[in-house]
Amino acid sequence: MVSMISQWILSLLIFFPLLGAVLIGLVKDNQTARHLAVAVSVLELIFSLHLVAHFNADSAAMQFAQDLAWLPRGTGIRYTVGVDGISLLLVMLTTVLCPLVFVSSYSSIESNVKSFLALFLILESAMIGALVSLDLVLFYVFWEAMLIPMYFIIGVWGGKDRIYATTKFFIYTVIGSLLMLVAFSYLYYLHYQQNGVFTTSIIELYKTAAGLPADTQLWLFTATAVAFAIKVPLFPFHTWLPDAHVQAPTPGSVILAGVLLKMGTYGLMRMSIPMFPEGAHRAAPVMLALSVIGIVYGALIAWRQTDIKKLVAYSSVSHLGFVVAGLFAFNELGYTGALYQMVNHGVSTGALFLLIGVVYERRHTREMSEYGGLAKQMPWYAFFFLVATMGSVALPGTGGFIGEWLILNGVFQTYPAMATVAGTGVILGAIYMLWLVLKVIWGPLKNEENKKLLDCSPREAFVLATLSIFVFLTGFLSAPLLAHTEPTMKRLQESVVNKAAYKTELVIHGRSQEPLKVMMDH
Amino acid sequence: MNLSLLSFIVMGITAVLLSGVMITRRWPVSAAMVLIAIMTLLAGMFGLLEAHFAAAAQIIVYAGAIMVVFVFVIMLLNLPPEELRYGGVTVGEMILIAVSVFVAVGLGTKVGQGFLTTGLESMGVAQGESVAGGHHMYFPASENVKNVAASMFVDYLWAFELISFLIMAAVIGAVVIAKKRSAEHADAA
Amino acid sequence: MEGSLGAVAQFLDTNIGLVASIGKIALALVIALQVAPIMVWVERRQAAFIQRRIGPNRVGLFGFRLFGLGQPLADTIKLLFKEDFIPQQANKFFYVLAPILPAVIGLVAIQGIPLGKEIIVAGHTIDLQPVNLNAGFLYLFAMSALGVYGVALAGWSSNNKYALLGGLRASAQMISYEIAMGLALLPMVFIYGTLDLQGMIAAQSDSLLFGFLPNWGIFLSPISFVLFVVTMFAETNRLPFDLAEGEAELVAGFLVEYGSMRWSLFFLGEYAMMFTLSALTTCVFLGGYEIPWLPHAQLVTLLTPIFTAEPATWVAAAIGLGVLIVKVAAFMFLFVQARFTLPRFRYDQLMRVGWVYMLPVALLNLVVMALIVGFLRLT
Amino acid sequence: MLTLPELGLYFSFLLFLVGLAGVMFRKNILFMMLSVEILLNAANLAFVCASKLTGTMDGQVVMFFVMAVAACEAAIGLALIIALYRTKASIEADDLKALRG
Amino acid sequence: MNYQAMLAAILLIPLLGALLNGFLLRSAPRVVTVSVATLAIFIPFIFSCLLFFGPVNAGEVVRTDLFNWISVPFQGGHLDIPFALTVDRLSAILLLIITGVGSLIHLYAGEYMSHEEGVYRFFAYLNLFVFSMLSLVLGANMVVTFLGWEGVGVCSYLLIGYWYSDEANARAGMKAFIANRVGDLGFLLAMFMSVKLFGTVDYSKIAAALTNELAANNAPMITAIGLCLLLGVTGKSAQLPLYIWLPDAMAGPTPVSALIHAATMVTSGIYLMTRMSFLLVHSHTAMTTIAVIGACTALFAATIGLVQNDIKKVLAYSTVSQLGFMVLGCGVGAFQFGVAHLMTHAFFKALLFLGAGSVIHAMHHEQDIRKMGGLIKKMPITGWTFVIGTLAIIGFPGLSGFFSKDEILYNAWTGPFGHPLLWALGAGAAACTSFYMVRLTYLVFFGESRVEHAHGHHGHGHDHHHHHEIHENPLAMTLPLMILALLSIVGGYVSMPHAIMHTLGVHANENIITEWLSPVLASAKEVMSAGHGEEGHGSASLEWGLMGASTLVMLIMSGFALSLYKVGPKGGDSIANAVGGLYRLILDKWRIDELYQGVIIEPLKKVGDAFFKFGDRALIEGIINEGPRGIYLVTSVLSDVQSGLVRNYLKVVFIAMVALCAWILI
Repeated sequence: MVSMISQWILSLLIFFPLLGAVLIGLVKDNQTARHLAVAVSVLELIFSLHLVAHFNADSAAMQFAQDLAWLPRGTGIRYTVGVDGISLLLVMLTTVLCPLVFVSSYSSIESNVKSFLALFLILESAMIGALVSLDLVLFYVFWEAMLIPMYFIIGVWGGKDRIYATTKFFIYTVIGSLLMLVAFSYLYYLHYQQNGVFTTSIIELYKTAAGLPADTQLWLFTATAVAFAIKVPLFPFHTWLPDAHVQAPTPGSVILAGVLLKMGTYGLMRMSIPMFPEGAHRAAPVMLALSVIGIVYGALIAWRQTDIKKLVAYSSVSHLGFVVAGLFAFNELGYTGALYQMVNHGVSTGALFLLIGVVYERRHTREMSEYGGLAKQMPWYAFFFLVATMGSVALPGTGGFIGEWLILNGVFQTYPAMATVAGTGVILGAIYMLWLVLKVIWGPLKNEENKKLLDCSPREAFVLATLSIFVFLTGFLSAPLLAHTEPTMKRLQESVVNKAAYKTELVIHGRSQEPLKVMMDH
Repeated sequence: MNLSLLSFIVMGITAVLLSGVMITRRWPVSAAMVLIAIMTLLAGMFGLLEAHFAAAAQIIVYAGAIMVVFVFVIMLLNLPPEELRYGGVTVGEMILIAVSVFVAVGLGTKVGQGFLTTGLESMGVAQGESVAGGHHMYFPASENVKNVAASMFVDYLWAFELISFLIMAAVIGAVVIAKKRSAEHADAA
Repeated sequence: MEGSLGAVAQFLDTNIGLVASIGKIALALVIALQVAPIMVWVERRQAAFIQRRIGPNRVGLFGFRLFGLGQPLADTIKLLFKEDFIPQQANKFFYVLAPILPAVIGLVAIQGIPLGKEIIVAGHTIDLQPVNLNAGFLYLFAMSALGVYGVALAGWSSNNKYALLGGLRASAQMISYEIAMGLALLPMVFIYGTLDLQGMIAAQSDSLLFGFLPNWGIFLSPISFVLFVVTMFAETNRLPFDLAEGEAELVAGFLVEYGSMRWSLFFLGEYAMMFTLSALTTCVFLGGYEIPWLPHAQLVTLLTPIFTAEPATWVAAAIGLGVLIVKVAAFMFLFVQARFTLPRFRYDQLMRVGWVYMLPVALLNLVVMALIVGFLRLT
Repeated sequence: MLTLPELGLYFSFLLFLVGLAGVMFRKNILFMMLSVEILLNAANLAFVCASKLTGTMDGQVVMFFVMAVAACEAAIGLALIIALYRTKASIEADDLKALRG
Repeated sequence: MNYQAMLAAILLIPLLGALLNGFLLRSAPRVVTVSVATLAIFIPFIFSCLLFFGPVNAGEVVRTDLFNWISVPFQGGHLDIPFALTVDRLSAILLLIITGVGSLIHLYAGEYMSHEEGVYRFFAYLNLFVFSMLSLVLGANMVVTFLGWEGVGVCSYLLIGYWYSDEANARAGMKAFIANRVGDLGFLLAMFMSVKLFGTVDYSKIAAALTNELAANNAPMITAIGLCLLLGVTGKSAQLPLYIWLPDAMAGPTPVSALIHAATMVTSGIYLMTRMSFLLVHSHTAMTTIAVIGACTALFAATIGLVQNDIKKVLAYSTVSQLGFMVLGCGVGAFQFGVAHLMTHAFFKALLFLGAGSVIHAMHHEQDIRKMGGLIKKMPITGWTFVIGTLAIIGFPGLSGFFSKDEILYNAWTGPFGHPLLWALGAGAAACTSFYMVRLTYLVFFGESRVEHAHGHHGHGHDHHHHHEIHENPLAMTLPLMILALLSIVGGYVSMPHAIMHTLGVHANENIITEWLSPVLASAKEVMSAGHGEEGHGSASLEWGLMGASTLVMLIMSGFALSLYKVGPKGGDSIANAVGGLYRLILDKWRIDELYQGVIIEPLKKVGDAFFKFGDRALIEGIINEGPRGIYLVTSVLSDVQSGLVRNYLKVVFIAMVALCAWILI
């Protein structure tokens, strides 16, 4: 039974939210639809716990795998999914954030509620799909599928300039993903040329790609890395992010910062680096330089913002710079830190966006000067704000610290100067985050309108408290969490250091027959 | 020349002729009826080609459902017969038609000489024919429905599912488009 | 004489298939053609019984009253001699074509019904299904799908607003219910695993629940049965779904401009279709020509000692045909009973029943049955 | 030797030509749609013939898909026709050029 | 209860107290809040005593691994960082100071904060601070220490900004946090380097791995580690150039100033340097830099202290200055005396701050010394304990400050890294200290009373309060003062100079503190003695001489201050007028804040603006937005080809089809 579940769990995780989206279409009442969405996402979370419970932490293989026929056989395009140490944490992050977002959307979304919820569930489905797919085409499909709901979420429920923001977001991402598609297609062709068969299996293509000449690898690496860098977003490609964040509705911002941005770094970790180790080595100084520039650049800009959401958006640029830097340190510290920082950033920045949403719902402004002294009127709000801030500035005891510590440590081992410059990001991070806290939370309660503000409702408090607990939980329980990723990180390091193919294999639980065929045979 | 070939040719020629008739009808209902006849003929041709499922589907879906909708709409709108405007055809179009007739006849003679079969065999397309020479198929005709199902639900499962989405979209779209917008009417009035 | 007889025998021997086909088709046609007159009489008599009156019971043959069985004959003669006219504004071609379509389709459709298992004549086994396609089931569907055109064309070509409304109603109604009908029957297809009606009947000759019940479709999927019977009423435009005719609202709907034999052709088609669909129900849900608990093969072995091998199959076939007709007759009875006991639906109710209740129930039934069958197959 | 599928392909060519002519020369949207149905039927015929030729089932499956697409086309197209007729009282293609670039 | 569990309990009870106060006891009566908070420190104090006189006294090192914190594969092996606590003789001292002084201050604060609303917040922060401070000193590796290191920073941030309604307070907290962060970066880099060099961050493992050979081969790296640690120390212990936050930190409630900004947190730099002494001593450059920074800070801060008029500001600069002494002590290799001064400073500075707090409390938040005077009559206990504190800090012979400071000054001359110049700087600082402390004490407690009876109250968080007569505070406030005064008197005997010891006939090789810390400093001593042949180059006569010199300087400066200010606060005006420019410069704290503002902050802001306006908006966005315009030009041409007539398109299809078939024909 367990092996049966293990075999189907990933497909269940991918398609269950879709089912939820359909169900929401059938519901008449908005409130019922909201309850339903929460229920679906909570169930999804419960399902995903199966992954944690049965994940073999000693293996770097792709577990819970499923490998079914999809497109006609000759194309080699299959429905292959699996989870390893890298994707496990991110899948969990997604399934944890989504229920919280749904709970928070009770008050932040008031028009077209059902469409919103349905789109969001589709988004969840696509995100999980992208995280677990082990077939380039499948990955690409989910990758693009993430774009569509987000496009609508920003475009329909966004702020004043939502159309501009969402179009920008869409075009940026699409340009990147087209580059990626070209690279993948070329790789697909190269594999055919070398082996005489077509395949899009990522596991197979690892072997092919690692054997390519260095120049080819560099080109392919660049094409994929640009796609992922846009999503991250890395320094020169980041300008869509502030607009998208500012215009997006609160739940959209949360999931954008919490999960969608991680897709870029995940892509680098899953595709670009292990596929083209030689290319990655060549490009590493540039990538590192860009990410370090991004760290400082994003932080300095963030400091000078007057719009709260913009500030947090630029802080994301800075934080994600750390993650990318960690990836290109080329040691386990860096990888682990990057992965961990993805999770932490998702939690703490998600919390920050939720917090902004709380006051935005009450005051309908995001200007820092409109606020100030909220601690007096909203003590719990101030508390959560501080916790999120501390998580964001990587205070020891929060998960962010472990992430940044590992990243900087990793980078320092290979590029001490870069790490030192990146380290100033830690200082600047404190500056802009505390500046934000100073302007919003502390100070006198001057604005008359703020004197009527209510503290967090129990619902908001629940969401924020959950995230706050996660902020600290990740800060202390990192060892058991990271233990799941360890074998994967070791493999990654082996492949990158030796510039050899990344080796992994599918672990299919239970029987591997295709039930449809069985039925047809009878 | 055996019976099935003869009936196939007759059906085919009738269908082509009827289609010619169809596009020159003035009354939409006449055209629709002729089209139904064409479809029935095609169904018969499918049957002769041993594609029984296709034949049945042709009648059930095309003649029995799609065309009913056409007829329904035609009757609903109760359109007057259309004035045919032969004068609207330009010289260039006339030449085009002439050339196409010429080409069609030419191709017909070639086909009559079995050109297509040899050509296709040389391209390696017509495997079923070339393997055993006669009317051999990999799949026995008596199991036609089962074979189609096996192909459709295994190789083309996703396409099949996607088609279902397409149909759902079409249904919704049709309802939304054709629905009377009562609010707008109220505003206008 | 001997030679010519031999030649006939020779011809029969070589072309047994052709001859048998002609024979079977003729048999089916005879049955179908008899349905309409008999049903007209049955309908009137049964209505009379329901309404506590006597009904036509006088017209007989050669002085025998025969419960008025002569009445249909008399009616036919009357109809044949009525004036045949075509309305001025009507589209002549389609006006003439319209009544022919349902009659032809009804007569053609009936050819898909297996009238019996098989008989053995001079060593040749003859299947008693007049037109034996391996997708026979689909064939019946196809024919029933075409049935709508007769009504629709009649309504349109009459150039009469009542007729047009009737035609429109009929076409919309039939499309709507055809979907539910198909979905209602699909579970049976995968329960039996075949589209062949003979195969389905053969599959029903087993018994269910340790021989307590015959292995009939009605027991395997009762919801399908109920759905199918309801859609059957709608497909044949019978009360309570005869909105296309609706005397009270549409003064007989598409039939308003028709008279004499053209009018009766519609009834010929309608009754033939009723018969066909009833027979289809019988074949799919009630074991067709099979006697409950007594499979055909067993019947033949029972009869063989009495009649010797080949004639035994003939007798068995005859019995089977009788059984089939008895089962069908029960349905025909149901049709008539419903006509005189149930009120007519309103049109919107009709549509709502079709789309909002029948269709989802049929879909749900389909999914549930598919899961059950799939599960049973897998294990 | 003349075989069915081969002839069928030829017929499908002819049907397609006629159908195209219908779409090209008729101005009435309804007729254009009916002609499109001919086009689709021609394609179906070609698919079934190809299926027969190659001895695989793919052609028949695709034919089924074409049929589904035809159903969608008919549904949407007819809905549009009704909507147009309601607003413009005409279904002549030449009267409908509000969207021409 | 075994010692491991005790160790864990010491750390966790304050955390528990913080959580209790922060979440559960929000609306509890003040008494409950205060008792919980005080007990949460006092119980660990008892445990600390048990540990101190138990295993630590016996020379054992107690260690407990709570859980595995960070565990990452690294260079084929594993980088395991457990959440490990350890207590040895060094941390035991700090443990006692933190919990002991902490308990007293909690007790005091309970009374001091009696007019505040929602005081649970204050005590939650305070307990959290103690938790952080404990993890700082108990951490067995640099990461756990760093947890405390940053944790105290955050708590200090929260406590400085406790009265957040005044934005200035919040800004002061922010300033403290950021200045600390700069230092933390140093600490971080030091950690990374030790990972690179030793593959571990565990103190004991580093110590084991650091051989002379390794140090010699990686001299630049060792120096870099030392300097990075120094950066950390300058941040946390308020040394030049990062000291600027400490004076501003006086915005917090006075008990906070006493606990955090005098007794504990700011001294964590000294703790860290002592902890890492075995490494620092390998780098001459690093040690010298430390010493110079310390000496300069001591003098520099003391000069500012000379002219300040805010009672807490004076004490703040005094703290910076004293911290400079400690750093100087560490820098010259006399780590044990740095620690000794840390301890005595904790006593007397906490005493002074609490005394100041007592005054402020009684004066209803008046902090200007020019508006005080003659308070000793009204507040005798506060007054006399304050005087004891003053005497201790200025190094009045026999009191604690005298011994600890003297040992540092002596070692600044004679220590392994010492130099007479360093002594001179230190002595100058000590002279200034005597002056401003005596000035402060005299102006506050003696002379004419200058209390304005009609002064407006600018109390924090007080909506209104009545002005009543100034009187002595209750026992809860004075008891800590008395205890601390006692400790200020006797605390210095742990570091009694050799010369005095000999004179007194104490027969011991070393004074108590040296003896006590010898296990901790053994390896450092070894390296230093190896580097310099023999330990120190001083003698008893030099020691006596230096002692005498500093006592003399102290007496002269005290007398000078008394003579100047016996007429009141205007007494210094004549000198101030004589050196007008310099006076104003010092009064403005050498305008260092303005310098930073102008040289670092503003340019950075401008860079940020430029990045945003030019980099993001103009450059990147420009390219992004103009690009499509070009594409649009091309496409608009192409789109004209599309006529929009279906039949035209179909004609193309038709022609193509016919042409295809014709091609097949041919």
